[in-house]
Amino acid sequence: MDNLLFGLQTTVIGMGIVFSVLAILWCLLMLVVKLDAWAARRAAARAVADAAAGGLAADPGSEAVPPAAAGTPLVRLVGAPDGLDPRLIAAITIAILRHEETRRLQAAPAMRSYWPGSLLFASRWVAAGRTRQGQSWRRRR
Amino acid sequence: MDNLLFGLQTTVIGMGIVFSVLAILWCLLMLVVKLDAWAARRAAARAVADAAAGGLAADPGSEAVPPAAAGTPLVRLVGAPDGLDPRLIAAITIAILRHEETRRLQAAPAMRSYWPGSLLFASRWVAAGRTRQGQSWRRRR
Amino acid sequence: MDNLLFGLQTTVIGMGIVFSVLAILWCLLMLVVKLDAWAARRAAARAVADAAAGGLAADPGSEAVPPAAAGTPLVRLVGAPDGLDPRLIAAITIAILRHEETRRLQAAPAMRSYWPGSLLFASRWVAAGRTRQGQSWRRRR
Amino acid sequence: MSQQTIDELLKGITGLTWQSLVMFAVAGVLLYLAIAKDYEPLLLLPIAAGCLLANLPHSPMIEEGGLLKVLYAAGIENELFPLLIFVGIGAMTDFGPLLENPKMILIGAAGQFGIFGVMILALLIGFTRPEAASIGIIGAIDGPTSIYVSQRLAPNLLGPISVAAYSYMALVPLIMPPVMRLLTTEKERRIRMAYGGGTVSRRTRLVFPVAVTLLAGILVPFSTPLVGSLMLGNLMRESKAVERLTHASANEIANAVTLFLGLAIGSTMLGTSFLVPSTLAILGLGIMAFVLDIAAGILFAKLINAFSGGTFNPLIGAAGISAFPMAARVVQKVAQDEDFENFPLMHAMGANAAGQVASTVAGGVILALFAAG
Amino acid sequence: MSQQTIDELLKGITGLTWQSLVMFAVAGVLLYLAIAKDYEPLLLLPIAAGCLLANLPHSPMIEEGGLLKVLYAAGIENELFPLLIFVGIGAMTDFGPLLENPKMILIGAAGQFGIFGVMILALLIGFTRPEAASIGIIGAIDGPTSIYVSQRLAPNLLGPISVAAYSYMALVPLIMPPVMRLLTTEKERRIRMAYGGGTVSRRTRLVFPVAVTLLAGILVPFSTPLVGSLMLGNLMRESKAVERLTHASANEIANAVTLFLGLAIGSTMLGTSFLVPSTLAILGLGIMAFVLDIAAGILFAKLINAFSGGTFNPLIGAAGISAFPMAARVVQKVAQDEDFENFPLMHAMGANAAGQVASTVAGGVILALFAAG
Amino acid sequence: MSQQTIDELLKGITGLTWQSLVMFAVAGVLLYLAIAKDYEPLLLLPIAAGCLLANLPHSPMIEEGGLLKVLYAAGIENELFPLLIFVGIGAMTDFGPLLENPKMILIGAAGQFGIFGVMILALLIGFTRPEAASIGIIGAIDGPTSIYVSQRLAPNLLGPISVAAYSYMALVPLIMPPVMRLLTTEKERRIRMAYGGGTVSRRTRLVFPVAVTLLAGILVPFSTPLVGSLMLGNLMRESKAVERLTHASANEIANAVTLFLGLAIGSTMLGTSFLVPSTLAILGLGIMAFVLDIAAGILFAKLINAFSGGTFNPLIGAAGISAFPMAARVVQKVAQDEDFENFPLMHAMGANAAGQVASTVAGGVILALFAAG
Ligand code: NA
Ligand code: NA
Ligand code: NA
Repeated sequence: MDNLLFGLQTTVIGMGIVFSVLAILWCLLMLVVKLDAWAARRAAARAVADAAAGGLAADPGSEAVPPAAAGTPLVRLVGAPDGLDPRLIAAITIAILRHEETRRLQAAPAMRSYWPGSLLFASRWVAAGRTRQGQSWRRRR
Repeated sequence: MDNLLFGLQTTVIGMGIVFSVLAILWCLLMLVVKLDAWAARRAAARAVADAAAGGLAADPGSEAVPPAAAGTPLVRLVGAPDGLDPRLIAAITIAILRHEETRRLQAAPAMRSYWPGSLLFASRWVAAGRTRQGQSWRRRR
Repeated sequence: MDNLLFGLQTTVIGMGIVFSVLAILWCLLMLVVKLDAWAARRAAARAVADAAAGGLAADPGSEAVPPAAAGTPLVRLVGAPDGLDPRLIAAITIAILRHEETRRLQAAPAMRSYWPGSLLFASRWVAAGRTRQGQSWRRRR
Repeated sequence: MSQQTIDELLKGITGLTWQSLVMFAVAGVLLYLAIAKDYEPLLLLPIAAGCLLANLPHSPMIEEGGLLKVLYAAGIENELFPLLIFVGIGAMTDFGPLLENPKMILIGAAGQFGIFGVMILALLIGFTRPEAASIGIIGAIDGPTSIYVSQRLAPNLLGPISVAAYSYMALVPLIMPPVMRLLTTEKERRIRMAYGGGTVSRRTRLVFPVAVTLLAGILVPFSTPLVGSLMLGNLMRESKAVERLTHASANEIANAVTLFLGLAIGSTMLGTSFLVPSTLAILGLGIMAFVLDIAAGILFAKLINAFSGGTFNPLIGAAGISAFPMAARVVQKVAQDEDFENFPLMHAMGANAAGQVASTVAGGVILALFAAG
Repeated sequence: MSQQTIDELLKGITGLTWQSLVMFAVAGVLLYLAIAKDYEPLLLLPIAAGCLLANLPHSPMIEEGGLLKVLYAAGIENELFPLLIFVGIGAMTDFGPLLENPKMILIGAAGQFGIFGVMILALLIGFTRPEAASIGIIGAIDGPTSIYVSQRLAPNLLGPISVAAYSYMALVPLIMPPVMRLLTTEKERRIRMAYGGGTVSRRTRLVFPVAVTLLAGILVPFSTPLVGSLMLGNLMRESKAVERLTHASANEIANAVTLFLGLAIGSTMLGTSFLVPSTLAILGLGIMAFVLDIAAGILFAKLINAFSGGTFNPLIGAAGISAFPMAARVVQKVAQDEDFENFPLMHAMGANAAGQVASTVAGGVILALFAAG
Repeated sequence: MSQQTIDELLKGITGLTWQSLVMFAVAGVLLYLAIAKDYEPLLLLPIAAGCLLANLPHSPMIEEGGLLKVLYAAGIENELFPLLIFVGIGAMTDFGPLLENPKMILIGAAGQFGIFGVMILALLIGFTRPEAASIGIIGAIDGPTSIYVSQRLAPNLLGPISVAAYSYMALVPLIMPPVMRLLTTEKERRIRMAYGGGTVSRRTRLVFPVAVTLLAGILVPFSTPLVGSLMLGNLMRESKAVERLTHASANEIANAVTLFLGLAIGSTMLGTSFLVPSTLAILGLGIMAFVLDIAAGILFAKLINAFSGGTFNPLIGAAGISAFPMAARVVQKVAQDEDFENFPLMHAMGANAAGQVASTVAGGVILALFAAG
């Protein structure tokens, strides 16, 4: 009987705590999601304002560079050359972002994302250096 | 002298035990091999019987689905459509087995052969779900 | 004051030791580099001598097999067939060295560079053996 | 040759007991489930091997300095292994479906009821309080949590509890559907749920593991190791800045630890202590914990459905039990059996991820309640 | 429910102190640096996680038998982790540029001056001798050396010293250029250096690690573990006969150890002991050590330049500080800012590799001087 | 500067002894064999490195808490490392050739005679009984078995015994052929053996590791760790259900353990205890063990040949010595030298696998006989 009482009490308290913790977490997540939406809206608004202020030359009718989602760095075309096809600008933008990503993964270690001495890091620099030196060391046979 | 005696005695006992253990293992292995052969024969016999009983439509002259070796699940064509080319049936059978094997390796985790959350597991289901949702989350740039 | 003195003294001794150790290392490295150059020269000289003694048939004007750098085993054409094009000899030489390297990486384990039972080791031998046996064991389905 | 030497040579045969023979059979059954049936082979095979090696007569592997003893001391006694596995699970888990649907999180709480329900039953049968809590934790339906909690509260029951937890988890696809069909009407199972819009931002994905760790760690300190390990793995995963570590946690470390964990768990299944009535009771209570979890999850989902005007499929509730990610798949399958066009998988995945988090929190709560009592 | 149980349940909230809150913020900053800024994420992220988990109220992870405690005992107390990381670094380092240019080795010696300079400053501020030496070792600009030495001489300062070492190392691309520009003229920075001829023979590559180990081990026995581990890795690499071991050292082992090392280091950053004035002093002295190292390297290079008749670019000296291989890249970048066609990288790599070796020797010297004193 | 500090600084040079110099030379020879000659580099290189690091004057690496000491305590003292290597070997070994030809198993038994023969010789020379047994175990021609047994019976001889075992194993292609040619006639070497039919079923492959473990574990409990580890690896391999674990055992775990094992073994080769007459005796007895093994295997095979009417090639007997899988290749080579069309490899592989199993059983038998005596 004592055990049953203890068990029931424990169950109420235990399930209560579990529900409470997760409920607080729920509120917290809702808050973060709200913040996200707000940040995204603000970033979009600011982008439009900046574009207006900076005199974005790209045809305003084109959707080549739409307001990006939260967290996506916005590409701002400040004083872009007049004659360029917006689609071309879009393609170039994507190519540049792509290249940056690749560079980050391969060469990031200006901040040493990779281990010292890692080939991933050294390849391009060392390749250039070795070429200049005009000599490479030979693999063992 | 004492040491020599001890050494010889130990040698006799030691080599005796080694030989005994391996001899027993030999008998055991022979038994298993015998069992295997018997199981293979029985499976083959039963397959033939089943085929006869179930009215295997495939041309009996064709060897498309020969009695399999022990351990190989036998494909039984119960009530197969009359007009089908036995070679076609064989090809389909192989394709299905192949697919099952692939599915096992990729998706086995109905029984969680892979770790919870593993991409190997989730890919196909999640891909479908994401597609329906029409949204995917973006990689970091 | 006492601390400052201690610190200065420690600095002098410490930097002194660091410099000394690295200076000795420097001398040592210079010595090794010298030895290397000497060994390379000697190997080259001996190669030329051997070639003269052994009657190297390859056209002396051709540079197909130049004196190799230190550590590179020199290919000596002892009694090479007269009519062969030196460039052909060079090509064959490279092919053989290449093959040796491959063999080393794949099959080295005459000296067990690979783990016992490693597929890397067994593949070719076992493949041959299995083929002779005309039977292979089946993967699980 | 002295009598002593002869005794020494024969001690293997004379040391055989009926218990060892039965345990060989148990190991055989586990091997069969693992190899032939593909039921959680990554853990059941090492457990079976550990069980077999420990039950050999006078096995040197469980003596002081023996391999299994060493592994047990290195990773079970100090809970290193279950926590490292949690890091690996975190590194492999995508909490996206939960973050898109935060309300799913309460479903995960409901799916822990079996822990407490079975604890009461175990108390009534006569187990001590720590033992009852350890048996209840089978209802967390999460291997590492079960091992962590029972190692702390009742190490003597670690063997049967782990075996029950992993075996039943492997059987989830067989246990869930009947319970789900019994507690829901066909109409309920046919409810289609809309997908909201929100993509989850990178910021949210990074805040989530940190927030969960802080929250659970402050409110339930005992849950810090479980929640913290899981969320450490997830933080590494979502940071996308330490791919080397994420990969190592989810692969090299997880693989080695899984093998060692299984062997060490198996070595606790010694015939003399395993073949007792309480083991049978634990196996029975374990399956009850599963059923209670599923039922509580579904009933809670029905409640939500009532409040939301019939737009919430109660089957989703069953995914709140943890057993990530299998439970979500079973929900999808059962829903599809009624209506092939229905696709509640992503909602179920959200509830399932919530169940994973809730399980670790519940583990901490159990420890807090029983360390004090 | 007894008062005791209620206290137990609330102890997480009542256990929160201002120190824990501040440490959460510190962990947040480290996470930001690691994830958003990509500053040494492989170590800063685990350190931040360890810091956060250790500072949660009543964290079971730093109690006896807790995960962080276990990791600390398993690899920091006995210096296993830093040495294994050194094996991995050795397995990844190509000493070729140094071997082609042996005279660069003395530059590495000059780049260790900061160790001693800062030690004097720390003594003057009032740190004890072993503490001052440990703070000085931040000037080795080499993570594992700092951890190894400070764990031996002043384990109480291990947390702040490691954090300073790794944070500043991440900031090398920001710290170096101003110092370099201040101490060199534009003309000096424009000096182009010729590349000598010599390929490095396989024999030299094999003799190097063995010779360094013997030499340092005999002359400075205390440096044996640091130098020996680094050179063991390099010997395996250059032998080309044990690819499996080289690969394992540089990958599987290094990854697992990095994660565990970071967590264990982070767990030493307990609010009550970390949030003291000496931590601030250490952070300040640490950056001074960096600046002194760079300055000493450049001045020594200027000396060489004077003797060699203006053919030695003094920027190379800055690469002697260790921080391998980042420092060499920064040298290249600064040189290229003046003259885009200049390419001193390979010379800088040589000096950089020399700095790596010199750092470990200096670590041993510090231990020898302060173990006796 | 006090005299004490000066002594401290010079202790490396003053601590050099002739023994350390000789041990450096020994390490150099081992490195030469490993790197230039490719003789078992995976073990000889780490052993040589461990030897060098341990023999440096006042090496901190073998003091309490030093890296080599820690590795020794972590994996040699408790036999963790050799057993984990056995799991890896099991995961890589295909026992198919033996299962197709079960009668080969007795050849493996014959190939263990050298263990006992050399034990008698060692007893006569004056070694104690446990020492003699440990020296005899070199005749198991299996590294982990030698380490496991000698660590149990005579840890003081671990260094020379391991070095002898691995060095001679590397020399098997040089040691075997002369003995084989001496003991067989050309006619015998030309015998061609037919290949039977039987494919091996999956069931047999799964039953084999379990049966061997049960059998050896019950009949010779002392062999449980050795046989059990080997067969655990093989069971994982043949189950094809736990590829992750099989792969981890055969790669990540095996690589890390091999490195650590080699270093720890090398660290036992301290000049003062290694450079004694008994080491020379052990090296001499070790090669004798190899020769006796080979001879016994061949003579037993000749017996079989006599009974089978000249259809059994006696060379196959030489493969029963273990040294898996090298011995089988040498047999093939010697047979082919006589008759290029002869292909006894698969038979030899069967005998070789049997030798591997028999070696572990013999190791257990030796432990049983000498633990009691
Ligand atoms: Na659960
Ligand atoms: Na430095
Ligand atoms: Na043997």
